[in-house]
Amino acid sequence: METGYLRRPIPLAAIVLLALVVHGPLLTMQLPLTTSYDANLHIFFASHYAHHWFDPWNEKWFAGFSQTTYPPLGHQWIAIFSYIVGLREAYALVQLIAVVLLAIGVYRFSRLWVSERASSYAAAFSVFLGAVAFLVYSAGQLSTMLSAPLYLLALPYFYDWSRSADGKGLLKGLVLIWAAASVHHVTLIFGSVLFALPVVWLACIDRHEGRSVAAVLTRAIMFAVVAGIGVGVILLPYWIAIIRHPIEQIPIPHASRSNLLLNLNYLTNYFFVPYGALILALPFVIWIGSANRRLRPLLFGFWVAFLFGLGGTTPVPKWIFGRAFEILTFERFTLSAALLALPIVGLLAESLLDRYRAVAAVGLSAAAAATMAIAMGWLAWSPFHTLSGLNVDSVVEFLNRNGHDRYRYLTLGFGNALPKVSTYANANSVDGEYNSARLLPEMTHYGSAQLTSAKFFGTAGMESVRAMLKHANNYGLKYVFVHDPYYEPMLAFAGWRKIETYDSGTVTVWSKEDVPPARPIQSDAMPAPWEGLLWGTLPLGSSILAILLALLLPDRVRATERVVEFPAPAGERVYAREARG
Amino acid sequence: MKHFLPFLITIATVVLVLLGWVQSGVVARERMRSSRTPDEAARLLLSQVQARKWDFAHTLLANTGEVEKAAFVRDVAGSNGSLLTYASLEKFDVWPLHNNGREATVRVKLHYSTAVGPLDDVRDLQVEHQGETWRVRWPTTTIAKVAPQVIPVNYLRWDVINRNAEDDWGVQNVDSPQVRILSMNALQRPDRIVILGEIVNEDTIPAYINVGATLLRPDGSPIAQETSFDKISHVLLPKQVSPYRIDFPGIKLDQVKSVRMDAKAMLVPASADPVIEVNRQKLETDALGKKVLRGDLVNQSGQIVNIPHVLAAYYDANGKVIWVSDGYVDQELQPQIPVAFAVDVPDDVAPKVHNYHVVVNHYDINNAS
Amino acid sequence: MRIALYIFTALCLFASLWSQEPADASLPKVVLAAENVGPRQIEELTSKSVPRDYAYAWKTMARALAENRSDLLDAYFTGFAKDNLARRIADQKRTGINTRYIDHGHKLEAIFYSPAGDAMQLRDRARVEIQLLDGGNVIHREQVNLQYLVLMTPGADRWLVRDLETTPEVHP
Amino acid sequence: MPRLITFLSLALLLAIRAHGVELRGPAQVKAGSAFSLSSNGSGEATLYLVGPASVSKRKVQLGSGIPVEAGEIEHAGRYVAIVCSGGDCSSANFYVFASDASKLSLLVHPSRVRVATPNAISAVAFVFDKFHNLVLTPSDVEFRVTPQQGPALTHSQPSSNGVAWVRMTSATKEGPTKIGAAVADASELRVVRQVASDACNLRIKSEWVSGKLFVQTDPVRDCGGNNVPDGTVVSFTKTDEAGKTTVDAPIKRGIARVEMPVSGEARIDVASGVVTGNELNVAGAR
Repeated sequence: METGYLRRPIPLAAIVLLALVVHGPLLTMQLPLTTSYDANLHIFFASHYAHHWFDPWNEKWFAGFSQTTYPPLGHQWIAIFSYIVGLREAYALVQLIAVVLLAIGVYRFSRLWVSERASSYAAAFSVFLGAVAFLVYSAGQLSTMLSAPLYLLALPYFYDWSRSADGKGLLKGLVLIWAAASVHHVTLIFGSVLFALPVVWLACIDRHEGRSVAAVLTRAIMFAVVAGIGVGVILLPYWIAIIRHPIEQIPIPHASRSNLLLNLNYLTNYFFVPYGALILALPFVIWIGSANRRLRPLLFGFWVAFLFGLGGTTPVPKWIFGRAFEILTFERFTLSAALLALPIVGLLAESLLDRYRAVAAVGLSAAAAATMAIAMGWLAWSPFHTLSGLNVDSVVEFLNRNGHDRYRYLTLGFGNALPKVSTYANANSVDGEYNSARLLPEMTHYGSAQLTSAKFFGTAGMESVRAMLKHANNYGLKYVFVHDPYYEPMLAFAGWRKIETYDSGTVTVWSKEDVPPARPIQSDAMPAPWEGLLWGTLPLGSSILAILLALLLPDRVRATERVVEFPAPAGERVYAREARG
Repeated sequence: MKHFLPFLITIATVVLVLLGWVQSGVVARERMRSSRTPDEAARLLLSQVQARKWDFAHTLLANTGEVEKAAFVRDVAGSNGSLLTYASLEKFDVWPLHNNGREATVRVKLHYSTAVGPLDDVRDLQVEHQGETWRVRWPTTTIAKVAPQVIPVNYLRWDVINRNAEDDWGVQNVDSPQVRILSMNALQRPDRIVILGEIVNEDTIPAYINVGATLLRPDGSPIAQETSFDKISHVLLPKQVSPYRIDFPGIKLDQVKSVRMDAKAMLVPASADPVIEVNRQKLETDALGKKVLRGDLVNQSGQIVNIPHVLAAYYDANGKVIWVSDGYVDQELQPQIPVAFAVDVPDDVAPKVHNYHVVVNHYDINNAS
Repeated sequence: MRIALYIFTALCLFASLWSQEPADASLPKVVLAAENVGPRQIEELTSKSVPRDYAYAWKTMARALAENRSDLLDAYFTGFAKDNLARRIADQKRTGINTRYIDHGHKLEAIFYSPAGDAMQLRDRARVEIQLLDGGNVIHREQVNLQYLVLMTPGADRWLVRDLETTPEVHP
Repeated sequence: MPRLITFLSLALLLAIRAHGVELRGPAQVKAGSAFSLSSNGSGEATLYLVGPASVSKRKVQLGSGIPVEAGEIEHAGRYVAIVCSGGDCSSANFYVFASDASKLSLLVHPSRVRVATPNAISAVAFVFDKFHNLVLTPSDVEFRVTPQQGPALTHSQPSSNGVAWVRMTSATKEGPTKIGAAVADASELRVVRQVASDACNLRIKSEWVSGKLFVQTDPVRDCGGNNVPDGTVVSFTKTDEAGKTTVDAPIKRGIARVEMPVSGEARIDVASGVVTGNELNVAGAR
């Protein structure tokens, strides 16, 4: 029995408290809403659910698009909380829940591989992880951040079921998987390879004596099949949407797909910042991970995720994903790689603490804090600035007065402030900040993303804007808001006229006189009412069921633990075996 | 295994990174830096222009001493709010024309992405062999300057006061201007149908105009609807005539029974200035062997015109409009200083052209509304 | 398992109910006679758009009065007609009354089309069933033939009802 | 099933009503005039008065006259009055017609018109009462045209279904003209601007000033001698050995003037819209 606090595991409650203390104030300040790329997008989606829970057809973007193209659970929870605290605060609350759940998830996942003490260190490090700070405060990827912990929480149940046919594990694992898929399906798809395969491998290694590998694999496959069917049903409207309209648009460039070594800013953004001090631990992760048979599956998972996270730096993602390489963004894989490395890093921390005590504690704490500090500092130092903090009040006010909402509008140079306009304006736009739902030919025929940021996509972007403006009368596109004078010549030559100016000329409003009021654009992407019903009930139901199961069917308390000291005296080290008793 | 695996993973990672490095074209780029051929010298210079590294690009010139850096930058990146200031060099093609070992000529085609759409510029560059490398000799151009003077302008301007929304229904509004489509001609081009013609403002006040066309099937249902977009001068002064062109990509004329034209006219504030003279208009053949209508634009007012846009209507011997082409001029129009322009004429149309009419549209930064 | 089956059946039932179009979704039938209109002759496009927009106006009015939603009026009403209906809806809200129209069709006759084409006066002979409800209870129900004098003016992309007055039946 | 229940309930209600309260009122009432409805029976009942722009609900005593305030019937149209007492309802209909004409909406088109164009101006007057009800009884509307110079002309026209209209020919001289309409105490006034027609006899001449060739038009007028407005574009086209030169110059102070470089023999012609003028032949620079 260890006595010194440096030789004891950190209690889970303390880790939760740590997550709340570190991220609580930052999220209370609603930092992601002004610093991140996607936070306003998630609020926009949530706002639609808050007003039209059972109708996923959202007319505010792309002259109408279906929100069934994006799993709804995170947005629906924001919508629910928004009735109590308002949309922006609800977003911060759900994001905070995600960060806390992530720490718990890392702890539970690490317990599969390493001791309780090492797991607690891994969980504590997850609070300060650069990738987490990057995804929460810079990328604003709420869905990845919320689904990853749910998935991590499901994996130990998957392990239990596969290894020892634990029925309760099967039930809880499945429900958590369904909830995770309801938040973000992409995380689940890649997670099944990067996280689940190592766990199956581990279950085979840890199988009870006399049990065959085939039995373990059969149970794992059974789990996967049932989980797949469940995901298929819960997200049925999504599959219908994706089958009806597969993503066939011309690929849109993204920096995470480039060779990071050719651009220091990209390298910093997608490597140094997300990994932070973890980079120093990488040699040890490989060394320790290779040294033990039980950790090898984890190491392989980490390595593959690490290579994916490097984007176009290596040819591996292109080989594996083929054409999908041009659609995916790769920053999310750095989170996966970091999460897969954390159990081994926890183990490393455990040995350092044993050997160097307070010095190691100070060093590790400083490294963790520095990692997060650099990630937060990068928000200010980075050359990639978002426009999410742009004041759009005057734009919203214009659109909501004098019947201006009878027409559609377009913003140019608003970047990711567009969702902020769309959330609070009654009028509809032909643009949108969500690439997968773009079906208008004026957008899909060109290799550019949002019209509002068209100039960054060069000729493709400007041609896309041109095509849209050419069809302005068809879409009832009368008003264009400009936050970058670059776009003004095209508008002037196309017949738009400047009618109002806001914020000392930083935002101008342009109008074309002969545009008729907008009419609904017919689309075969409109979901049937029954799809709206499913969408409004099953994903939320899966999360409520997960909460109920967590409350009504508590896990058994771990009985014993056998941990071998690091470094082990001789032979192959065993770090934790049958850790869950 | 436990010693072998870390090395395997490390080596595999390094190999994969190196593979990625090679695939990214880094090696090819490094080779280009040596400028061992005229082609490589031109590519190196243009790659620096593309990256907007003006200082380095200027040092690469063979005649650095003769060409001021400011003049070089103005030449490749524009000035005074001209179209080039709204442009970025997206890509370029280089091909050799002539090489005698000491001097060479290369032709470069610059593909710009601009605020009004793509813009291509073809230039012939002289390249010299200096020591081990080749360097581009940049043409020295003297910038014409206008003598200080006062240009009197009788400022003609129309302002509009519309009725208030609160006014009683009967309170009269000012009527929309009267405009008339003078001619309309539907042509089948290889990849599209083109509707073109001219429109006149018959009124005594300026008109904002837009021309739209709807192609109809034999049963009267619409096939497609398009507008003239920027292939028209949207603001027409009284009695002014503008060509228009409406393109319908991907549609064949035999699918069309009739065309419904729609000319919309609105009353807008406008100014009669600037007056732009179009001089020395001639149909010629350019360096690439294409037919072009060339000329000079002269801004007769005292204010800079930032982006001029040339619209030309071509008539056959019967006075019928047989083609309308347009082009943006990448230089600004300083007062009184001629600036050359050239707009394409399709090879099959050029022999039938008997006459032409050029209209100049413009964008001014300080007067965009 | 049985519970799941019940839930599924309930969901299907709910979904099928949800997917049904509301009964009043179709447009009322409107026939326009424009033989005696003057001084301006009615254009072909106008002769199609006027009855179409008048039908939409009635559909909109019926919905606005049934649901007490004055925001719906903007689409097809303007001027006095919109003001009057908005006032009536405000009164309906205040008193808890709703009006339900069951529209059996309209015979429109254009009687005046201004020389500049900016106003058209029409006579409408309508057959409607009107139900007045107080807090959901029908307090009055009648099936009537009504005659309206309608003034319509062109908007940005449609004809708008500017004045709508019921007049005693006149037999010309 | 719900329809059947409603039908049966309604039938029952009607059956009850046959023996219940009865409500009587006038067939027609003038807008804004108070009157009374009469009822039989006794006790307290609820009166609903539903009109085109108002709905009221109040408690009334049966058996005596039920007063209807002037403010309750300001809008013309059909009103339904319903009294309900203990689930027993009775109704009466009446029409409210417009009161005396006291307002006009006057539509005059166009706001600009070419001189001497027959039947080019139209004036349409809509006659309303003080409550904005269209006055359907015929009223005499007096149209008045006041030219810039000369006496005013008047013409009286009776309204039909609340509408009166006239057509007019524009004058031969340019300038604004006032068009008014009056009924009872109400009157409205509009202004129509009569403008010159197309240029007539468009002529140009040239002069050399300090070695530069200037080409200018004579004062540009229409065939009636009216000045074509400033701002009207005149297109000058010069053809010489250097090619073709075109300038679109607006008329300023009655004439259009441009400077043109000339090399060798040159031909200069002029046009304004679809009207062409004379041609000039000039020799090269002096």
